[in-house]
Amino acid sequence: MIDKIRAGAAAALETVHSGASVVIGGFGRTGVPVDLIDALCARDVRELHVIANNGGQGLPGERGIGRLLAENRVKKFSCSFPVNPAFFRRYFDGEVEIELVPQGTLAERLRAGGSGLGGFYTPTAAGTILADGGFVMRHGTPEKTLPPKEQRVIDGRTYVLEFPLRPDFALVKADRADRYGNLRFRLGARNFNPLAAMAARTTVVQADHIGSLAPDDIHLPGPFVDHLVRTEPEAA
Amino acid sequence: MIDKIRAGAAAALETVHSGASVVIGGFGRTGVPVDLIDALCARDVRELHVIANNGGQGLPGERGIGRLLAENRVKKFSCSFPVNPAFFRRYFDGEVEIELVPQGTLAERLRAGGSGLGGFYTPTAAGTILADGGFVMRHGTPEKTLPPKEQRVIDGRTYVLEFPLRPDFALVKADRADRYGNLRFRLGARNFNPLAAMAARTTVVQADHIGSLAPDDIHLPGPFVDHLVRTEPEAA
Amino acid sequence: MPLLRTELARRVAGDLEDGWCVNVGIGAPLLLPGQPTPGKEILYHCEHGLLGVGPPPEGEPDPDITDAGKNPVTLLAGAAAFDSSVSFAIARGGRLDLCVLGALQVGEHGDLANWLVPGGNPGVGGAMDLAVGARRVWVMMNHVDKQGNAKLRKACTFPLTGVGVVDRVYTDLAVFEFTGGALTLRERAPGVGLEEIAARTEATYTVDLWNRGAAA
Amino acid sequence: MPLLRTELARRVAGDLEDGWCVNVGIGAPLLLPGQPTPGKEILYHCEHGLLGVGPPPEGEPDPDITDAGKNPVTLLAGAAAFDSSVSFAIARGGRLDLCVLGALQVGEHGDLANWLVPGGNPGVGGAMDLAVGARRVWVMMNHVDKQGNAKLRKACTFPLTGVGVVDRVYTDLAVFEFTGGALTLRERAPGVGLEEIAARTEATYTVDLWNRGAAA
Repeated sequence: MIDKIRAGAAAALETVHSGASVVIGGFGRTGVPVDLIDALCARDVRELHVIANNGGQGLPGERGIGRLLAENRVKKFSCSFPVNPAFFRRYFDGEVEIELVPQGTLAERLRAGGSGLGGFYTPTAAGTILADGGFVMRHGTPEKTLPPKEQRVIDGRTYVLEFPLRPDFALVKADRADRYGNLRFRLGARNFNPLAAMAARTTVVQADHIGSLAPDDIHLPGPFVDHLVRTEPEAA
Repeated sequence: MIDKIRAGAAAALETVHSGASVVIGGFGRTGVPVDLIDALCARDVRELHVIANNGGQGLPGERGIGRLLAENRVKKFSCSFPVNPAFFRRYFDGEVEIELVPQGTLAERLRAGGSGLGGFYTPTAAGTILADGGFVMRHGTPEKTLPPKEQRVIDGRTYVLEFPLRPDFALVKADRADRYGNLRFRLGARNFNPLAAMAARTTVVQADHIGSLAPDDIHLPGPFVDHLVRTEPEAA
Repeated sequence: MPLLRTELARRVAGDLEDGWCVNVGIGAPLLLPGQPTPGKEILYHCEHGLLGVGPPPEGEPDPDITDAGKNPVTLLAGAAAFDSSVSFAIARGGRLDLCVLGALQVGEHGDLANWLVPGGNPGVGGAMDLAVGARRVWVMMNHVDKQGNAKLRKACTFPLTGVGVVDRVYTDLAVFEFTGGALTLRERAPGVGLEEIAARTEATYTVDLWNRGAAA
Repeated sequence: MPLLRTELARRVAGDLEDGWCVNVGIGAPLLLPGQPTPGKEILYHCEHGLLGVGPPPEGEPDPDITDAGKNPVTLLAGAAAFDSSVSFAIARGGRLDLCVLGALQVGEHGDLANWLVPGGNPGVGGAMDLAVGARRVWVMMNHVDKQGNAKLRKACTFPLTGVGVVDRVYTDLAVFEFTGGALTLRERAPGVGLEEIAARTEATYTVDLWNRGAAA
């Protein structure tokens, strides 16, 4: 029998190790798997390569990706919009690395990883320091800058070669799931979540509801999901 | 006001011209926009480059892609499984061209075209005559064979470079649509339909039902759709 | 008088065409879905995966319905939700009639710089994808920066978002259009003189004002 | 006695593991979803975009529920529908535990030829994607072709589907396994002698039969 439902987030995340790459769904505060992140922060996991669109706000007591950054668990952050004052301080101090990726390229690199593709050509970023090189990924001595990316003219237009992302783990938030791991998301909370699930070698999902789903109501089929936990009810 | 609903298939297809490239959804007989194909066959349109997974069965009175092939309207067929006896005869006689594309590569080339990408690397077909060249696309004198495709080793694995498909028109079958062109498909009838809609410059859809759709029930958003007609009721 | 932020949003909204699918970037463009567009149905697209976004909610906000700036908004008739890869397929695939972005600088050949002040905090979001993908790119910005420097420049000195991508620039002082890669002044804000615009613009441009009676 | 087609399907089904996601190609593998697998839940995947496919329907068929061979099937608990690009993302992305394909020829280092007899009608379908993407590829075929020629060969003479992709071969006479690129005979059909297998096999192989008492 197929049953991907685990007893709790701690059990579902027990193989996540320091140094792992972890992609996390969400856009701003929408669709972020905060329970899974809390469970991850309960373990001694550090030096993560986190892949996520946003970096949280850097507020005291913040949940989500901002908590991972605040607790200094991230050595490299691949993202489009890292905006988090505390993390930026560590970036300018040369303690952490930022791989800045245009948002559509980030989405497509995750999808390519999940689809077994070797890379793709996108027109995005051509003629900018995110393609021609020069963006400072890590400050300090020596400074690390983004190397120029391979470019190619196809049908008269310049495209940039981008490679897939294939992280060790994905943390994903769904609205509804069944025991097969089939997922359905809710409105703007879908965003990067299905792509994160596709890309990772091991995908852990928190779902607000667990039940059955009609075949055409499923946004992401179960083979992309490994472990599933029910979202913790909000504390009163 | 946005209203993509047209009075009938003839009106929706009036700009399709001889020599056009047309991608058609469906897998076997499932999800094929037969009403749109009938309406296309009512016009004097020839020398088409048709892109579709299957070629129909070649039976008398057959609807669907088989009808386009039977009426000799296709000069080039890009497909994964052309199986149609009448069309094969014309292929071996050197009258028509077959671009044989692995099914997953066909799906991905359509998606890449619809996504504004310049190309992608896939492991599919590496080491075969569909990548190394040699497949006979057109018999006769001179014979036309598929040229070798560009290949590249990425992380130790060989990938084949494939380019996007961006046909002039798409014919698509949906289960339900709203006036904005938002679409929902039914079970196995989804197959290539959303990808065809994404890829084409002008997308024409036949839908069994026209009504409203909740945002999370939509399988393909309206910006990929140009014209929409209601499916003809089956003749008694 | 320079236009206020909401006056500028109303001005831009006036030029939208019925049926357009329009992405709005963070900053001032996020005011657009709140502007009335009588007789015109506009589909606003949010880069993370929503289409058909409307004004901020009057009641309790839904945390799953936000705009690109993470502010609560509403969904209108025809709204659709999808993942971020489909959202950027819409953008890169040429299915956006228009994208309206804020800018730090615009070069006189249509280059756009809107994501990084050198030495400042980096954050690019979806701007680079939108700039290359949308059929039209309009910039909505203050004519000068907080230090009074011209933002319409001969060349951008800040890192670029896209090369030659801008079609129009709406500022608090004027409307400019790029035609064939050259910049043309098309409109002055009420009470703003040609001299004031010239004094606050570094880019070279010609003056060929729209006839207000004709279609803009 | 060589196995009948349904006996071969039952034999293959016996080796499936609980929870596997299994793609079945056209031809004999399409019999698999109709085989009972007591105590095991198998999710059958159809390349055009269905998962959770079951046996043919007893009543009226649904034209939107078909297998890769376009035959009517049913949907079981946990079934999901998706487009063909997602379907092949599952395949290429390594999320299929197994793919079972028919074959024209299999080479002694695991090459597969299953889509074109030279001079015949071409049609590749999803075989090339499945062959490179699935975690395991099992072939299910008659041991010899209609002319009596060995299909397990030193090298394929027909155009390849994939290079070194096959993990096991189930025929009406025997089961073979590739380990480290070399072919091993693992099982004989009931009443089939080693000599008969040897006479009908061109490929070089070693004999190291599974112990029937142990796990296969």
